[in-house]
Amino acid sequence: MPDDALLSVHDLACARGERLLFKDMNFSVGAGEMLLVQGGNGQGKTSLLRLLTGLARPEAGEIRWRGEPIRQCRDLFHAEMIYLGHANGVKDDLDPIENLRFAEGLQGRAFERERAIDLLQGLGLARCLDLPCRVLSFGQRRRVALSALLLADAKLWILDEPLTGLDVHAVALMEGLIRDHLASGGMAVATTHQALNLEGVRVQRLLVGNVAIPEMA
Amino acid sequence: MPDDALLSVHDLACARGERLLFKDMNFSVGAGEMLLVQGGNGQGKTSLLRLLTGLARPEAGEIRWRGEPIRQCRDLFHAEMIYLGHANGVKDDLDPIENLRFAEGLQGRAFERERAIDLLQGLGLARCLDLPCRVLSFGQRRRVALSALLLADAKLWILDEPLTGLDVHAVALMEGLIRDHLASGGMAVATTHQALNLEGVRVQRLLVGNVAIPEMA
Amino acid sequence: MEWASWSDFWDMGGYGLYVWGSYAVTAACILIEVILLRRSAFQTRRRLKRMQQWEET
Amino acid sequence: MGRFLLAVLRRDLTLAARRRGDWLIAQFFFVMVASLFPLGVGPEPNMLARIGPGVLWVAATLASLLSLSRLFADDHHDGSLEHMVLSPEPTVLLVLGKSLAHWLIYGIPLLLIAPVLGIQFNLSWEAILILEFSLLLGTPILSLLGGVGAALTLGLRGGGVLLTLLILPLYVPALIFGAGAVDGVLAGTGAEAHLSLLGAFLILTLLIAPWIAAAALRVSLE
Amino acid sequence: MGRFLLAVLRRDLTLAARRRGDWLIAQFFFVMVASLFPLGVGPEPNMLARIGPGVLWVAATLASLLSLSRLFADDHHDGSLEHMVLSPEPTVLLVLGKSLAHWLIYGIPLLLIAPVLGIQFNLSWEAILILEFSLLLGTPILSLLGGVGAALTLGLRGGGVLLTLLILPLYVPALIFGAGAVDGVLAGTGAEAHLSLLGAFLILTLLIAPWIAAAALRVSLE
Amino acid sequence: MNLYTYAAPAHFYQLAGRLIPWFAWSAGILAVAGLYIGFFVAPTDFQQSEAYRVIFIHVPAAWMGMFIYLVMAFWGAIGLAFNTRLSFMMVRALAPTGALFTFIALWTGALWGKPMWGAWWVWDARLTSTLLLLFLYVGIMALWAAIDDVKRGDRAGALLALIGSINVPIIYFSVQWWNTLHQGASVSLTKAPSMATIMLVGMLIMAFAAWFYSIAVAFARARSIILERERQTEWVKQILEN
Ligand code: HEM
Ligand SMILES: Nc1ncnc2c1ncn2[C@@H]1O[C@H](COP(=O)(O)OP(=O)(O)OP(=O)(O)O)[C@@H](O)[C@H]1O
Ligand SMILES: Nc1ncnc2c1ncn2[C@@H]1O[C@H](COP(=O)(O)OP(=O)(O)OP(=O)(O)O)[C@@H](O)[C@H]1O
Ligand SMILES: [Mg+2]
Ligand SMILES: [Mg+2]
Repeated sequence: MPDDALLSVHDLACARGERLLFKDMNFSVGAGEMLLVQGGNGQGKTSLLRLLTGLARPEAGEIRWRGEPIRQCRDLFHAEMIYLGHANGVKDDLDPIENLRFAEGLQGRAFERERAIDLLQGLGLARCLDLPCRVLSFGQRRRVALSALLLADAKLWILDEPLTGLDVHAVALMEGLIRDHLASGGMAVATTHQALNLEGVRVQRLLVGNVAIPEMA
Repeated sequence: MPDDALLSVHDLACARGERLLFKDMNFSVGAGEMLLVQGGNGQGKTSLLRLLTGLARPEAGEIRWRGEPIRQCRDLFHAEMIYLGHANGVKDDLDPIENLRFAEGLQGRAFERERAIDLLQGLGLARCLDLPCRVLSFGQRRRVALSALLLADAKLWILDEPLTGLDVHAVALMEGLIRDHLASGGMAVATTHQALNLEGVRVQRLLVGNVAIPEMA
Repeated sequence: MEWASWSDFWDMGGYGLYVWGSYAVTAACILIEVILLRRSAFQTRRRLKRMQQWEET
Repeated sequence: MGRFLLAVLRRDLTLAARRRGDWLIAQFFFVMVASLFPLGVGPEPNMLARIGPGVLWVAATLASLLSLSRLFADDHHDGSLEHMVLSPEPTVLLVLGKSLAHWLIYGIPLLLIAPVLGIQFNLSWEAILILEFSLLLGTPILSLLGGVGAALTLGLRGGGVLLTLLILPLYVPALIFGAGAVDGVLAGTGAEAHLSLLGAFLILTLLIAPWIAAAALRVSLE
Repeated sequence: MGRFLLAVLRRDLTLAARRRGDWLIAQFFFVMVASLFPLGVGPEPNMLARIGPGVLWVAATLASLLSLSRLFADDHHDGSLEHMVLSPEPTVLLVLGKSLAHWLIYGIPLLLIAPVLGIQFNLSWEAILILEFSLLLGTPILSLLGGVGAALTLGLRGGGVLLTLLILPLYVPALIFGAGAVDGVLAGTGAEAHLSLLGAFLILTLLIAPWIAAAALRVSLE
Repeated sequence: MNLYTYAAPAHFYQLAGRLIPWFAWSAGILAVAGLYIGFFVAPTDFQQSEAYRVIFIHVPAAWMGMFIYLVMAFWGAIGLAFNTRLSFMMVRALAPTGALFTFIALWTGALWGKPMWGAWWVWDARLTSTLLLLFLYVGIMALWAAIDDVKRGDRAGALLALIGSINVPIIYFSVQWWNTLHQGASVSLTKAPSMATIMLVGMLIMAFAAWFYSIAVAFARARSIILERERQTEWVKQILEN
């Protein structure tokens, strides 16, 4: 299979309620490449990402993974893809480690405790390991969600505003992580409203909707 | 009363669970001044803001409004203060206008429909006026919350990461609004992890916790 | 012919209340349904027309 | 103050109107619980008539109990509860308003449905009349006490539940007086005594509950 | 696949253990409903014995219905449900696992409490035995059907009560067979017939419900 | 794929528009005929005197109540299987009428029961299962009311109708069983009045009337649903023009 178009989108259209958000959207993302989805509030970024994950049905058009429509190869696709939305998917009653354990289990994978702990500490959660996530701060909960993302080491990351609530250090960290991920042949589709420093990365920008976005570093 | 210290904090200490987040905090904010609370994730910004609103009780120390402890002058203080937290306080089942109406009613004020509509349109929600907020995008919901804030025209704004989920245009807009608010003698206490352009504003920076924050424009 | 007189008919051998009660309510229900249906159909058309003009402008 | 109370009422009523489904369903829940019992117990008319009042009262209690759990939860969840508590108006009014709204939304309809169910359990007309009366006095009690329960259980996880366990038994007197009143009619011993006791209980609750609920609310939000 | 099912189970059990509160309240609700009845209906022993099985069955039904509304709601809310549905494993397994977990958490305890309540209604020992047996067969049905309801009402407000409305009618056969079995013992006509019918209904539900629930879940998440 | 062309809303809209008057009129005529037979031809029943004349609406209503639910389930299944928009619209169009007939069956039955059994309501198998049927209808409509996204509502409602239809026979049977177990029940409908053929004829005619009526109403409702949903399309725009 052509390594340079693992994920491809053909004539995609998306409607929410009455409103047609976008149509005739075409793009393809290859290994080691990042797609940065940009657009103003309410232009349809989240909706697009949910289409890509297969959670929502497109109004028209098709999404292909390794050449096959994702509806056909659902299991394969979901095994290689991981999604982080506006909601963290973090259980308030569990502590970070337990959260990661079950996240892994639900992906049908075994759980490597040491690796998980390293990841959490790497994300600066060392002192929160045994606190229920309920008491964690907004940004700390976001960090837990990110570590679940890293633990999964999937090929394709789909990130909806991964930086919300993260402080500057965490943002820098995150940029580094994305770079490594791409360098190791991974792919990422992400939206963000914040400046993101991604030099040395093959970035493809996609503007959703009609609100122009001033070029960001 | 001295116009230059409406809100003052004396030897404030805050503990969450086992952990002491900060102690011996002292500052005072006067009219036309802004307090920018900075600090890494989980350093205690939100906890501090909740103390300032009177929602939480300080471990030690005291918060004064116009010289009186806020516990004494609760009604006066709440009449002059408005808080926007990580949660929007927007009702998913109501459309933006209804949300504003009830927000006003619950503050015990009359509702000026035209003004509300102008505000919403000013925040770029013109085409969402009659949609239930459930279907709005993340940023759009944040914008509704902000317009409730503006409508209240309170003297003191307490904003916890007001910029989360806002696109660049909205951020610029917000900066302008804060400037106007301060220019007209208002006060603001805000936290944010994003760069905020506030030239021409009397900004006072407060670092919570021990994680240094690189100076932001 | 079953009935000696109209009053006899309405009386239904003493069961008038029950019989006519049933028929009356049934008639009412059907009537209401038809009316509501016509109204909603009419309103739908009108609303759509308005929206269309609104979209065109 | 008046405006505030009104605002709270209008707000909750509007929300309820938005969720008309939700509202209807609470009523249907009442109907269904009441209809389930004969299925479990068996169809003998006279036996059903005996247990009818009790069943209807229990069903009514459960129906409004269910909706009560969401009295503050939704607002707490989306943050609007904090805004309300931060309003200059006294919190007691807020609680009172919300309990009242709950009664208007979920209590009144029960009164309208009860007679039909009474017929299903073939109760006599005057028994149904007294049933109505007792429910009219009883349902506000549920809404008020429920307000306390809802405030106490707000947010708090395990701890809060224990507190609910303390609240629920408070319903019992209302239940006993209410069902007792109807039984009284069936037994021919008259219902006045029960009804007046029920009324007294209502007044007592009205005077005490809102304050406790308000306090509980502040505690839960800390 | 096995691991996935196990993970779902362990996860829900852990969460339940964390919120022991919610768990307790369901049990308490069962006890309360069952005990409210003698209060509402009056104390004659033989009358209570007559209505006992029906009341206990209805009470058990309502108790586990309460918790069903939150079967998917919490996970949906904090976004983890999406993650689960996005896992490579089939969604049917997910639904099955969650229903099973619900039964283990909320169904089993009912079985342990029921005998005590049975004594309250002075049921004979074999009546209680049959009651246990019928509940053992009946409660999983509710958990399975409830899965469908919970998936359909996902994210709708007042989902809880709507769910009741959707599920209870479907559940009636179980109720009838179950309570009927115990009545059969009391009436001396034996319980085998009812129990076997109940078993058949359970198997049927087990075969059909998870698929519909899975489909409903995907629909609700769109 | 021609399934789509058959199920294409545009075609159906026109077709239904042409058919509705026919069904409506024949329903009216049949109703008049049936009622005439029911009231002026059918003899007084020896055990129930005139009260039995309720049967001419009661039974047709009850039948339609059950029948329409099955039809809904059928369309729902089709919709889920082939993802045809029209079938979902039919499901939505049918529900209110079905609920209405079920209610009428309950009401007339109750009014019938009072003189016959001296009770408005008896937990007879038929009565109970009809009541449950009404609950099922209300459930579906409540679900639609609660879901504001059309597509989701369609599929959810279809799924519910499906599992419901599997369940209805079981319910009916279980209730029958339950009822026979408790001999205490004062009456049972099984000893329904022995019907003279002329009564039966009247009842059947009324049943057909109810049937045509349902079709007409459902079509009419479906038409406005179609307009509602297809309003983006050209043909609807043209229709709205004139
Ligand atoms: C709420 C009350 C009632 C309901 C819901 C109800 C329901 C039904 C239903 C569903 C049917 C059709 C069943 C079938 O044909 O297999 C039916 C038929 C019938 N019902 Fe009722 N019924 C009610 C009360 C009564 C009463 C009070 C009577 C008369 C004493 C009655 C007499 C009949 C008769 C004669 C038939 C037709 C007999 C037959 O089809 O075999 N029903 N009823
Ligand atoms: N039922 C509906 N009717 C009309 N418009 C709707 C409906 N549902 C969603 N929308 C619109 O669709 C858009 C959803 O967009 P989406 O959530 O993808 O925005 P986004 O690009 O993620 O925005 P943000 O940057 O704020 O997250 C919003 O503009 C919303 O108003
Ligand atoms: N019960 C508890 N036990 C121990 N630590 C706790 C407890 N509750 C809260 N904390 C800690 O207190 C801090 C809460 O801080 P807060 O929410 O104010 O952070 P913040 O500065 O707002 O962070 P962010 O920028 O992510 O919003 C977190 O570090 C959290 O781990
Ligand atoms: Mg978004
Ligand atoms: Mg914070």
